[in-house]
Amino acid sequence: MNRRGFLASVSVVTLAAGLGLAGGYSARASEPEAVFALGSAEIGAPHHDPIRATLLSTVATLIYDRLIEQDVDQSYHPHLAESWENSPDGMNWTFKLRQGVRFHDGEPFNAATIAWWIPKFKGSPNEYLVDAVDRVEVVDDYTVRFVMKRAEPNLIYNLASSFMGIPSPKAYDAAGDNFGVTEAVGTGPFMFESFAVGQETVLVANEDYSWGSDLSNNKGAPHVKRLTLREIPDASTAFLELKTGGVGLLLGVPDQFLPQLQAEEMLDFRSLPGFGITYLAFNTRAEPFGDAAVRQATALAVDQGAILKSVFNGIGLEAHQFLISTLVESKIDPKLEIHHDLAKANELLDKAGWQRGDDGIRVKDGKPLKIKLTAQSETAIKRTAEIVQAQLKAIGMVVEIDIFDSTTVVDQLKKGQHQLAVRQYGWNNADILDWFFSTTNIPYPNSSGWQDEKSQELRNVAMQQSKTQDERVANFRKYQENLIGNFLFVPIHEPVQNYAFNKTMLDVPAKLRGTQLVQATAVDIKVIG
Amino acid sequence: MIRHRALAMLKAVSTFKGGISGAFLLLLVIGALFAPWLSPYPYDQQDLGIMNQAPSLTHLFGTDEFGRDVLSRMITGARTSLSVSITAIGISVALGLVLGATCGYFGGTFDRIVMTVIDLTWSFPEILIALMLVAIIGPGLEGVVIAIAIAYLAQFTRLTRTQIMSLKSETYVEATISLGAGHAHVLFSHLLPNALAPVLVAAMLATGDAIILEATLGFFGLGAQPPTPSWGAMMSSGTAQLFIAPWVILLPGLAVALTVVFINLFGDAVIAALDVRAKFREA
Amino acid sequence: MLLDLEMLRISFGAFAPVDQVTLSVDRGEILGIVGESGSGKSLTATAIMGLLPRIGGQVAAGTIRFDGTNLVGLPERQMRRLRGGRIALITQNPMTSLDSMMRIGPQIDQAARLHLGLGRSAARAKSLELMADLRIPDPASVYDLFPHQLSGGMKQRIVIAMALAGDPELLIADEPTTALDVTVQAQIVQILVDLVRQRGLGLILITHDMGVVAQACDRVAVMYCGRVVELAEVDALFAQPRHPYTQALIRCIPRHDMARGTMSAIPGVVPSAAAQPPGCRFNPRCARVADRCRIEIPELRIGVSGNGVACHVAEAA
Amino acid sequence: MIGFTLRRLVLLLPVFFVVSLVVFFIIHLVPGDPIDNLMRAGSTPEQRLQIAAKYGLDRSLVEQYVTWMGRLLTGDLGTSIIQGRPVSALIARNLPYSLELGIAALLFSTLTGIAAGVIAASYQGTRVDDSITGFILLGSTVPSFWLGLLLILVFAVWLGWVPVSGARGWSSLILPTIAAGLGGIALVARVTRIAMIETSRQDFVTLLHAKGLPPFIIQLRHVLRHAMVPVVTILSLRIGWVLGGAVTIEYVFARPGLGSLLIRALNQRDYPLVQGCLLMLAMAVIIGALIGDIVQAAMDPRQREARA
Repeated sequence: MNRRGFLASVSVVTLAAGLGLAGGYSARASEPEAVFALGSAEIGAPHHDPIRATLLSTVATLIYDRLIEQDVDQSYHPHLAESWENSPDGMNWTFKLRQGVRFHDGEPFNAATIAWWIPKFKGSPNEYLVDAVDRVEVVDDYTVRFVMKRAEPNLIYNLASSFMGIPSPKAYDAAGDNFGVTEAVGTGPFMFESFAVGQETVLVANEDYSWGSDLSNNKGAPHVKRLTLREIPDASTAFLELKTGGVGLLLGVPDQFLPQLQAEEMLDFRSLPGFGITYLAFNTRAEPFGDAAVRQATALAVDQGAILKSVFNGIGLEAHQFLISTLVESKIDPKLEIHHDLAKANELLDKAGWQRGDDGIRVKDGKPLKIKLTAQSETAIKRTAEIVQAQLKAIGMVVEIDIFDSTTVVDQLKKGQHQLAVRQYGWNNADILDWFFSTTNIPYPNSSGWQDEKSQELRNVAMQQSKTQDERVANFRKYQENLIGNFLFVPIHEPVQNYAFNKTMLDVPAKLRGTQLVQATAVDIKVIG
Repeated sequence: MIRHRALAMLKAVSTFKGGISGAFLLLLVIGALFAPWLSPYPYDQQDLGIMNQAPSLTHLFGTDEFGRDVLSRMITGARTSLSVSITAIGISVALGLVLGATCGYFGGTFDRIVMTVIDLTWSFPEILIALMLVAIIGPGLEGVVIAIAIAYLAQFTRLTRTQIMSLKSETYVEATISLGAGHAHVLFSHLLPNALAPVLVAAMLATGDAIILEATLGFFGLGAQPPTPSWGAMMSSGTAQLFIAPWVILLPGLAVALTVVFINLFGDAVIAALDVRAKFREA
Repeated sequence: MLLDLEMLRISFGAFAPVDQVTLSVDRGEILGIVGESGSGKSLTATAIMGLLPRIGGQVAAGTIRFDGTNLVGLPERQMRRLRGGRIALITQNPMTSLDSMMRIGPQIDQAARLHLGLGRSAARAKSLELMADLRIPDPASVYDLFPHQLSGGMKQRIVIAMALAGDPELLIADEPTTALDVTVQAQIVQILVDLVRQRGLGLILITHDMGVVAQACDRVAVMYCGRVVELAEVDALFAQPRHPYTQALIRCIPRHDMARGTMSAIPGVVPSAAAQPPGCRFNPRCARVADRCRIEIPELRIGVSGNGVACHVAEAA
Repeated sequence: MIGFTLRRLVLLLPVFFVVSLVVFFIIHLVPGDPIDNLMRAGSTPEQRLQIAAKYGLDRSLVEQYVTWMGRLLTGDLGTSIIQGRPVSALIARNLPYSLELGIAALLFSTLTGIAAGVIAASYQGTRVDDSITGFILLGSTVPSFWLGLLLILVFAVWLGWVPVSGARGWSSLILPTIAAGLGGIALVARVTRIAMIETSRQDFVTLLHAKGLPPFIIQLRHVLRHAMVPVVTILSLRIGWVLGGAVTIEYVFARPGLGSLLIRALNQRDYPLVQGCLLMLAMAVIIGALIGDIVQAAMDPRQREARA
């Protein structure tokens, strides 16, 4: 090949790439349009197929509807299921389905859809969500019954998960592996137009939509007629896009950016209660944390208030127990909650035989009180680690920080190579206690290595012997009270979810509904001008 | 030979460019060495009452997100950034000299295999090699040092090899061998000392690149473990306050840029003084 | 006179490696410049070509008159019109004198197209003709070859063709045969001599080979350490060399009547530009050195014959 | 020429084998495994085993390698564990963005670098040379993520000339191109400048001047052509960088690309995807070097003939 030919082919490639990209972005001027940026946790979703997905973005909640919606107060609301009923023994769930619902491809939504849908989870990574369902019976066109393998009061929670968006059976079976990539068909308020993985998804309004849930004011077609959801990994870049009007709304803003947001006149933000807790995890099998007194002293040395103020700029809540505050299970005996008490922490260590040396570092049996704090390289977590490091210095504990990527952190926890770790979880259900502290989950996710008969007995009751929701609540409270009394973790912070938007471009309802800013609020957002 | 090189250094410093850059680098090294005494505050002293404050008389470079003194952190950061890059390049040069000399001197299959691998890594983006290696070795400065050392190994191996190959063909080497000298003796006493000058100049310039690479790894949250500051780590955590405390990110960035510029200028001055053919960059 | 150099002084910063050079060449005449390397012969040629600034030097004093025009201080634009046109250069090493990445033909064409304003095909025709004149076999196919495909002697003929392409009046050949085999050397020198005779060119032939001088030149300038030490008709020079350096040079020519292994050489080395001895620069090596030679620099005195010598001893004789 | 290319291709086979070994095993040296990233609160240990079995992760590494290699020979790079899509499809989706930015940055740094190198060489040793060299040096000493943020601040936020981020059309390509290409300018300019200066010292250039050719013609038509040989070598060795080196740029400018794909896969220990990306890059690097050799040979008539 000669040089000229080489250069020519290079420029053709460049040109083609440029044109291809430009072509995909021809805007229709007259319609109200909006651009949202996905939150950092949602970035990199490879497709929008809720059944096969391990990572789903907000996009899925816009294309698909769920049977049941969950509100900000964790209450459940009908959507494609108009009503539901659980038999007293918990072994049968009956759902009445909404009528007149159609998929984007014109196919009707009915009982047959559900009978096709539930078995599709077999072998998928989301199988566990409907694991307790033995089979689905079609009672009539708009009534289905789930016959259970075991009682599962938590099924209703699972059905409100974003993985429970219902795709069109016809389109799903026809598209095969391409479903969620080149096409995605649901009954939701937005229809799929295009998707560039790692970059953006373009959606258009479903003008036939008339079955909005009662979480939305607008039950009909969404006000935004064309919605682009972009993926911007760097928070600074996303913020700059918002500032310059390239993006109208950020679905997720790190707390560190809020002061900068507040300084901008045309920007505003909304918050929703958080989805998880930032906490310190102990490894009870690694000294010195085998000793409950050391764990307790560590817990009392952490000043949640100071962390809230500096790391999280005062946004969110201090956490004093393990569950998010909107869960009723979180209301435990206040005396058991963990609060900052430096004096008592020092006293506990004195009693446990850890004597302060001249340099202020405690020593016992000739060994200094020196520990490793494992954390992952995400800003808030890293900063929490840094401030915890400074706070633990006050009780004579020397902390060395080890920052790893998230997978390596998990690997360390699994191998029990950690002593203390800054962790964060996102889960709005009390069964997270089982996940992190059940003996059956040693070594991971129960990386605390906690093995205790009493604790496990309370866990079994809560997980397997709760027939009703009320029973379940009471059982989980007792379970957490046992765990917190053993000082297996130090709750630190309950983040809120922040959504920032440009108020010269978008009108966002003052009060958000749902557990996250997803479909329920998206259909109510209006474009200004 | 040694005297010649010391003379060259003197000559380099005596030029304008060489003088200015030499003085800056000397100051920097002194600052890094005596960081604990020169810092106005302990680098890890948090004061949540004065977070993100703009530069002032009490805090010349302002404070960061924990109310720590940015100047103190930058001085200590210089220590981290310099020691990481110098150590890494030192290891890289040492390995590269041995590998390159062996390949260049003996040639053959061994040479071909090593050079294939070396060429491959040379064309691979350093940042990807470094990220991969840090993932394997683990975070912390050791990981970063080893990653940078390996990322730059190819350059020094290649350079040494080329030097040795061209020196080998010179007549005095044949003469030495004909006098009955062993390979090791020829290689280490005659060839390597002569090949050293360009490699050392290249090493100096690579130290600049290594500082940037360290900063970039710091941007991905790898490297210095908190509260130890490095310029890269400071820039990385500074991105979150880009608008309310821009000095936290701007000043370390400037420090990196200036240092690398001066290293390059000094390197150029040394090249000119040593009269090493500046060609080595192509090798 | 076609070219007249008077009291030429070339300087590089503080150094003046060439000084007080006076010589001339006429149409149809071959002037040889001889001397060891470092004597300033090539610098003098570079100065005539106006290429000194390229290597960081300049003419500090004196004049270079070409056909009546003083080239010193001539604007670069006008100098460029002469260069390759009326004055052409043939360089030392044919191996490196051609652009290895360009075909032979176009390299010859360049000067004709630039200075004679010929079109592509006219220039080609002229080049082919020149190549034939220079006894290059099969010019048409050589025209399309690359330099590496030719032998050294052939390449030197191409270099000569390149020089002739602009129809020059003055040709400067800087050691044109040094890099070539002995047999080829004689051929090339003969080609040059024939050119001068046939076309009436002026030729400055720079060489360190007295044999070449004897074969080709009409007049000779002997240079040592940047100065002309003797200027003479070629016959006079060989018959009666006056400067001790010239005498030594002539003694060094190998002759077949000499016994093997008795080739003589001038004792000592050429002093570097930075370490010139006071007085006559040849004095440390001179067999007939006098006290005056160590103090006073002798000047070149040219007599009515056009011959001259710069030597206290020779003048006194 | 064709023979030369073929010989080089045959030589690639053992290299390919070594590369495949390195690429396959290196990711297994990284602690952690992909399955943990698939597990969410509620999934059971049995599911863990199922997933491991599904991707063959329960077998020995050697067995896994053999399977992988077998599939590879049929052109199958496997399926991403985390993303559940064919690796080749994921690479194909990200490649255009990498190529777009990589080629733009390469053109930018090459053209600017050559121009700067030529000018600097032509004014060698003067103030022009010093300021060009200095300016380029300054540009190459700034970490690219930092430069990227700065460029966004100035040109997108304050001046509003170009979009902040994204990969939509040519206007969003400008800043990333500059941020990614600036470092390369210094390299290209340096090599060009030195090669130009070295070439200018050769006899044939003196002779060109002696022909009375205007200096800029000599520089551009003759000297530059010779100086391009080392520049082409340098560029051909940067192919890997073109495809995967812009990770930080991709991150800051929210662009998809091979680098980002690889890093994300690495963080999630998505073995097949990491292996696929690395293999892709390695092959691109090898082929890049090969193309460089061929182009270089094509440029130099001596080599062209010797290798014909």
